[in-house]
Amino acid sequence: MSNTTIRNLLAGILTAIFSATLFDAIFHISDMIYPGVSFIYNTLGTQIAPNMVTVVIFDFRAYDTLGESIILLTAGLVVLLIFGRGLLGDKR
Amino acid sequence: MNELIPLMVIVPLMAALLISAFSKFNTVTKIFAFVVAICLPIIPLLSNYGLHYFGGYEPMINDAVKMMYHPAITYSFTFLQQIFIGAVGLLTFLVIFIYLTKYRKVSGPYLFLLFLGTAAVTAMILTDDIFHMFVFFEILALAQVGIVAASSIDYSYEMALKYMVLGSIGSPMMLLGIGFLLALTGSVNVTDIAAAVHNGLVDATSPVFLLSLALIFFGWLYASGLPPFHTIKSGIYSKAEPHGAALLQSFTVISMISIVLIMFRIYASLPIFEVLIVFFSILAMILGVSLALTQTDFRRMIGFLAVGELGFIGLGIGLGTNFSITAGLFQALNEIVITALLFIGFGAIVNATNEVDTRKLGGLLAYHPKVAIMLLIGGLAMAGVPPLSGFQSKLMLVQASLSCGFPEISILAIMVSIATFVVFVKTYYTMFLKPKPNDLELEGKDVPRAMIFAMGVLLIIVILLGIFPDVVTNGISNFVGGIL
Amino acid sequence: MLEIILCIVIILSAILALIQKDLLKAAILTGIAGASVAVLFQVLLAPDVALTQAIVEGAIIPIFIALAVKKTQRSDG
Amino acid sequence: MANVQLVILLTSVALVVIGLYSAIFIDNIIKKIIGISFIEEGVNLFIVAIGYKAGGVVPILMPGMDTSWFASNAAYPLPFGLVLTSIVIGASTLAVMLALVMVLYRRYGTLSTKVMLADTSKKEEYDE
Repeated sequence: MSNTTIRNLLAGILTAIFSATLFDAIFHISDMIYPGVSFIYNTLGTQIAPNMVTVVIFDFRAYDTLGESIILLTAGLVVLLIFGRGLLGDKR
Repeated sequence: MNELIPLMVIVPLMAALLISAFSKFNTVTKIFAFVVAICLPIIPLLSNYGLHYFGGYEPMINDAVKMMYHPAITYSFTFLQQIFIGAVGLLTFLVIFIYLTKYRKVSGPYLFLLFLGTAAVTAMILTDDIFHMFVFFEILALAQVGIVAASSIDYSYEMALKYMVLGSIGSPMMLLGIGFLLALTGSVNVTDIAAAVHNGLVDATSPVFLLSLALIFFGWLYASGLPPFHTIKSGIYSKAEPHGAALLQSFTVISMISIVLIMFRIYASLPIFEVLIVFFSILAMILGVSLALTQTDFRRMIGFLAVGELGFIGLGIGLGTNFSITAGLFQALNEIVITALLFIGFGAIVNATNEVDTRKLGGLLAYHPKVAIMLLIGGLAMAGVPPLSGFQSKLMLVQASLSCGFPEISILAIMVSIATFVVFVKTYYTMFLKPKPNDLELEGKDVPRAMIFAMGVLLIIVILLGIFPDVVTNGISNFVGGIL
Repeated sequence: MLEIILCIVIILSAILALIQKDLLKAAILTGIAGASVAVLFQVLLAPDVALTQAIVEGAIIPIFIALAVKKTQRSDG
Repeated sequence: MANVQLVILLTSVALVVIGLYSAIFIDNIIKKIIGISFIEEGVNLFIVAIGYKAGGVVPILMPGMDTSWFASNAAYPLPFGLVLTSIVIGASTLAVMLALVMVLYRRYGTLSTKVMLADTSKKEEYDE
């Protein structure tokens, strides 16, 4: 039992340190934000379609959107698999 | 033929979709899966090196800061990508071949997941875009969980859920790190981020930049199964079908090197980065081997040994010189081949005896001599015995750590190699050489031919790489010279 | 002012969802947090993301969790 | 008037911390999963807050807007596009986890992680 107590204590300390670091970083980051390539999207995208977000997800980064839809499909298939459809061949 | 670069991802992806849609027609599915699987290692061999910009958006100059920007997702294909995609493609072909000959009725979702995993790792190593890598990393995680859950081995669901819960903590952390990088540099393209860091646009000592390193590093530890995730990673290998495990470990190795190369290009200027990698790699080496010593389930044993071997890769990359990174990447290639050989070989034993406990096995040499000899060579290659391929990469690693001025690390690496050898020989002795226990039934059970064939192919690669390592190392060395 | 109220609502409902004994209530509180985050996205000038978030985190995920709770057990924190 | 972006960034990190805490320390598996959904939500909120621009407009070109004025005043669209993808990813992984929980509940009759996800090697010895 004492083993789990020590482990919990260690995890607690690590989580506390991590959250403190995270909050500290947030105070710094709000004046370090740099638009970079997003600004280019706002300049270029107006020639393609009026909504910049759709320009990003369906033109510049359409391949990510393909990945997203594949994930949705995979999740559906894996859920079906977990409920017992299409488990491995002859074993069932 | 630069047009072939996106096809390396698209072909397995489309194959996966078509197979899952038409899995009712058994024979057609089998033939189709076989044909696509043969194409997988061939496409990277035919393709030319180069860059591919999706949507045709070439990089453009930003007038404000006079810097290049990549607006669209970029794939870069060099010798390194070619050799790793070729290796994983060949392995996928062998695994699918074993699977198709093992079961009379194929399972559509399982084939879908095998192809999907291959597509995901291919995209991960090709891409030059950190968010795109994250998307395919998530696809890979789901595919791994599916492969484990489909195996219907005892406790596979528990292992899948455990892996999933840890993964759902690890991958948002990685996304948070990507978010920090996006905030600092305004881009998710690795070349742009690296340029911004090297040109001083980002303050490399700021705590935010360090935190982004820590978060992505945490995601990397989860992806590659280094400590503290070593038990879960070896656990999912042991809960998958043996041929599935052979593929899963190659996924792990490739996701590990693709993430670590991206991190290397961004964070190489930070001294703490290399210290972190070397620390976790040494931890993985020691923990992997020492935990492997205590296992009685030989699949679990190989899993832990594989984690220990991952430490060698990390060590090579963490030392940070051209020679050591080449050695680490060469070790990664060797590990993919050798561990796959071991998993398939031990899988053949599981197939023939229905037993995974080493204490209940014995005397298998007389019944399965081919498997025994190939497994012995594979184990020796993993432990680093000349003239096999594991020896060449480990020798390079030891030389690299000596020339960097860390003799302690080279001594440690040699000791871990010896320990690997001891663990392997101990297991091998109890399984193959010790007299057969009385209650073990072995008569009339045969090893599938497909497994022997797959092991033979992998063995040829091991021996060829051991005799002619220059074929691979020269090309990798050129690649490493490009990113340093 | 709206965003500060929303932030307080989000954090409160997140904490309440985790100390709740009744898992169905926890699912509903998750939905409330998700919907409030969707409104925050609207405040942050991202209406497209807000729409997706409202559907996915505000409706689909609570329904999934409620379904899981219905198939397993309702109480126990 | 407080800085909107800073408040929202702090909220997002608070969500991440709450989720992380629950995912590590709470025993009930469904609550663990709820915590994980909070982590994902927090990360999404963080990335969207990066794209915010104080005093800016929604990145949709309305009729009659000047394009150069729009380019310098609209919020940044790249983070928004990324978040649209990551929301769906989060929901998919959540669905898979809940399905696994439903199946495992039938076997164990409890939602406690200590029982359900105990070290499998110990479990096998116990069975023998």
